[in-house]
Amino acid sequence: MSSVSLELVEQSELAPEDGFWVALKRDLAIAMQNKGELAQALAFMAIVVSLFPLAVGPEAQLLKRIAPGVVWVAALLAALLTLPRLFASDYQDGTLEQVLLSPYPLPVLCAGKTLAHWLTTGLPLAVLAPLFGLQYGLNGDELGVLVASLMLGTPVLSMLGAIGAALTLGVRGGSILMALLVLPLFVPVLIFGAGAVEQALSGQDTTANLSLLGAVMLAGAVLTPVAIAAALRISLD
Amino acid sequence: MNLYRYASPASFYPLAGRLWPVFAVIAALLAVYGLYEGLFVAPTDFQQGEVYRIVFIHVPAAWMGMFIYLVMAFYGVLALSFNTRLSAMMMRALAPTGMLFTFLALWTGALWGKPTWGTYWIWDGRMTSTLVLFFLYVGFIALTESIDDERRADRAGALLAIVGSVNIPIIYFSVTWWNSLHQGLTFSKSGGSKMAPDMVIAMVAMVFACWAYSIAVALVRARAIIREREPAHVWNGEAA
Amino acid sequence: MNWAEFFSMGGRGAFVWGSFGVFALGIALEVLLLRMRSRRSKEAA
Amino acid sequence: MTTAVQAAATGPLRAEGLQVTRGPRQLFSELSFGIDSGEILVLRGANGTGKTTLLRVVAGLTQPDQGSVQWCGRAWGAKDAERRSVCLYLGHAHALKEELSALQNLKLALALDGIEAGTEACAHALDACGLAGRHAVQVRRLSQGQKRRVGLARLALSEKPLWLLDEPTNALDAEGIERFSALILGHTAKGGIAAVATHLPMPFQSARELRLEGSA
Repeated sequence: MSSVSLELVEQSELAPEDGFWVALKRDLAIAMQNKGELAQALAFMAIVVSLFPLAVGPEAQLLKRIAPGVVWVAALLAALLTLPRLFASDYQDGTLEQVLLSPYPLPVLCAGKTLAHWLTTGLPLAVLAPLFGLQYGLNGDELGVLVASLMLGTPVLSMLGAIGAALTLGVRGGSILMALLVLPLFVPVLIFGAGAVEQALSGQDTTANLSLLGAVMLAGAVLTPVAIAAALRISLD
Repeated sequence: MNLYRYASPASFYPLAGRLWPVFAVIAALLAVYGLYEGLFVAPTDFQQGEVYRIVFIHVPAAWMGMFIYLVMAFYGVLALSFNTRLSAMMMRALAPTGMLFTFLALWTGALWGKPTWGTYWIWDGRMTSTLVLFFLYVGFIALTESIDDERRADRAGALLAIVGSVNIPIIYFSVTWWNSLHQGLTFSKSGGSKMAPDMVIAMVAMVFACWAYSIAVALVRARAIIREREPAHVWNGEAA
Repeated sequence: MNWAEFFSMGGRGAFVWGSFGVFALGIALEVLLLRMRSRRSKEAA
Repeated sequence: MTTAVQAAATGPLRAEGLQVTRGPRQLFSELSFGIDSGEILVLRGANGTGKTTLLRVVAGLTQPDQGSVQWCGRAWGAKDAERRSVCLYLGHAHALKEELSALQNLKLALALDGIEAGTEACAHALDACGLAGRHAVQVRRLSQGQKRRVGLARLALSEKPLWLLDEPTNALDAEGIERFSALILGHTAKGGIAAVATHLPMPFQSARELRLEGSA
């Protein structure tokens, strides 16, 4: 059997975790090119949060009570809106296939892409949340718990959302369908996240909720990349 | 290298054809017996009077809704790991029935809640989890119906069912945790211990009636799926 | 066996029969839709 | 059904009994072929006869219903890492990010392949493919032909032995096709293998053909 004279490329044994940084840098470089989308997610959240006082009235006591729920649901919807950006443009221009064909393990690449998505959506939302909190009369440490809960919770929105985004690639009516798939999965994050802030309002200890949120995030960080990779392989079959 | 050679649609089709009437008859008999026990024989509840009899369809429906979703996830694992078409067809055959039972659990729960606790909708752990489970079903059916390519639809549905089933315990825990934070009032609907023997008999009969019914419907729907997907010679052999 | 009393279900008849009725309706609807789907899939071949 | 070319060559790449169905249609079944090292196999056939699907099956993107793809005698599994370090698949789409420059795209593509290509190496490759002076411009402003040439630059820098190319020459002008021909012949001269799906005439002669009729 004639052997391949071009000896099989012994790629310097590829360190799988390098794939994480390759995917992360790639997506951040792409995201830097369209900062507009980043600002849109923040603007969307600001608008949604500002709508509620118009709907329920400016009465301070009431606004403070509903603040956790409003800010958290707005963050959820903002994250949902940015999820298509994870794979849709790569799917259209054919680069997603190249990601699937990379020698790096696909789950590691998916983890990198998901982190890049969180850095450009979830993180800014969490960092700017105090602005929205002030609108609702939250004070110092309550805002601290709000930011902490969003920092722990929004990564899970990106992870679970990535599974939905991957499953609905190229499907007609994809974005509504994706929301239908992932919103039920967001319920625990919403409960623990908004619950933590609510406990802060009533002066109760918030470590239980925040630690549960952290546990869900860690579980997600370990399990979702495999599911995202499987979903991508199914969609691009 | 199909491990499940005998579980090919061609050999499953006639088998299902013979089996489903058996389960249908079992379901009908058990249902009649269960309803008779539940509506006529079981004593009146000293607290809730007659309206508690709704439990004989509410609890089986809720259990079936949950159980069928887990069976779908099980078939999903088979479909993805062994690439067998039949397990994907069974998974999709079960989904509508599971959704129906989950809806009926919500409906009967609401009609039971009104006279007993004064409101149609009770934000307690079980009912809220059942509502989220209903959305999981809607998501599954919406996803599998909107993907044209059958194979991708099956495998996408399988993955969603698996991810969903992993999340069910987390959702159930978080909702009951949330409920305990807010009202601290948990309703124990079917307090097993204080149920009179006749009540238990009625409940068990209705649960098995729902099982038999689900199996019969799933077999018939699986046969319909096979007819829709497989070329005619696969299923046209036996007398229609 | 007093049927009138039975159907009133201690005054809660609306709720009890509302539940059992919709349950039966749901099952009947599913069986009906399934028969239609079976017939359609047989003819379409 | 389809021509089953029992290729005598026992080269490193062998496909055995491949079958793919798309919905009711069976694209091909019992399809076997082999490509010898240093050889190019051209896949011909009308649109929709499964040329692209066959390339995707070899690359591992699409799972066949039946059959296997073997490399050096060992059958590739569904998620085989070796397959992804051996195959270079370029599909219809340009696989370029419109908002990035040609240089950035080339670097990202090679990084995904695990190749740390320096800027000058990439710049040199782009020049060699006739993109001198267009390195830093956003790909969105390049012409179709120029976008295809960025793909050629990727071929030039790739070290993968198995090329799977889908319509590599469309949108290329005569000069571009000339560069492509030089690249692919250089690849096979080093013992590399290529499978090219196209219905355009190919600028090289020494290639075997596999014609896909497609089902009735």
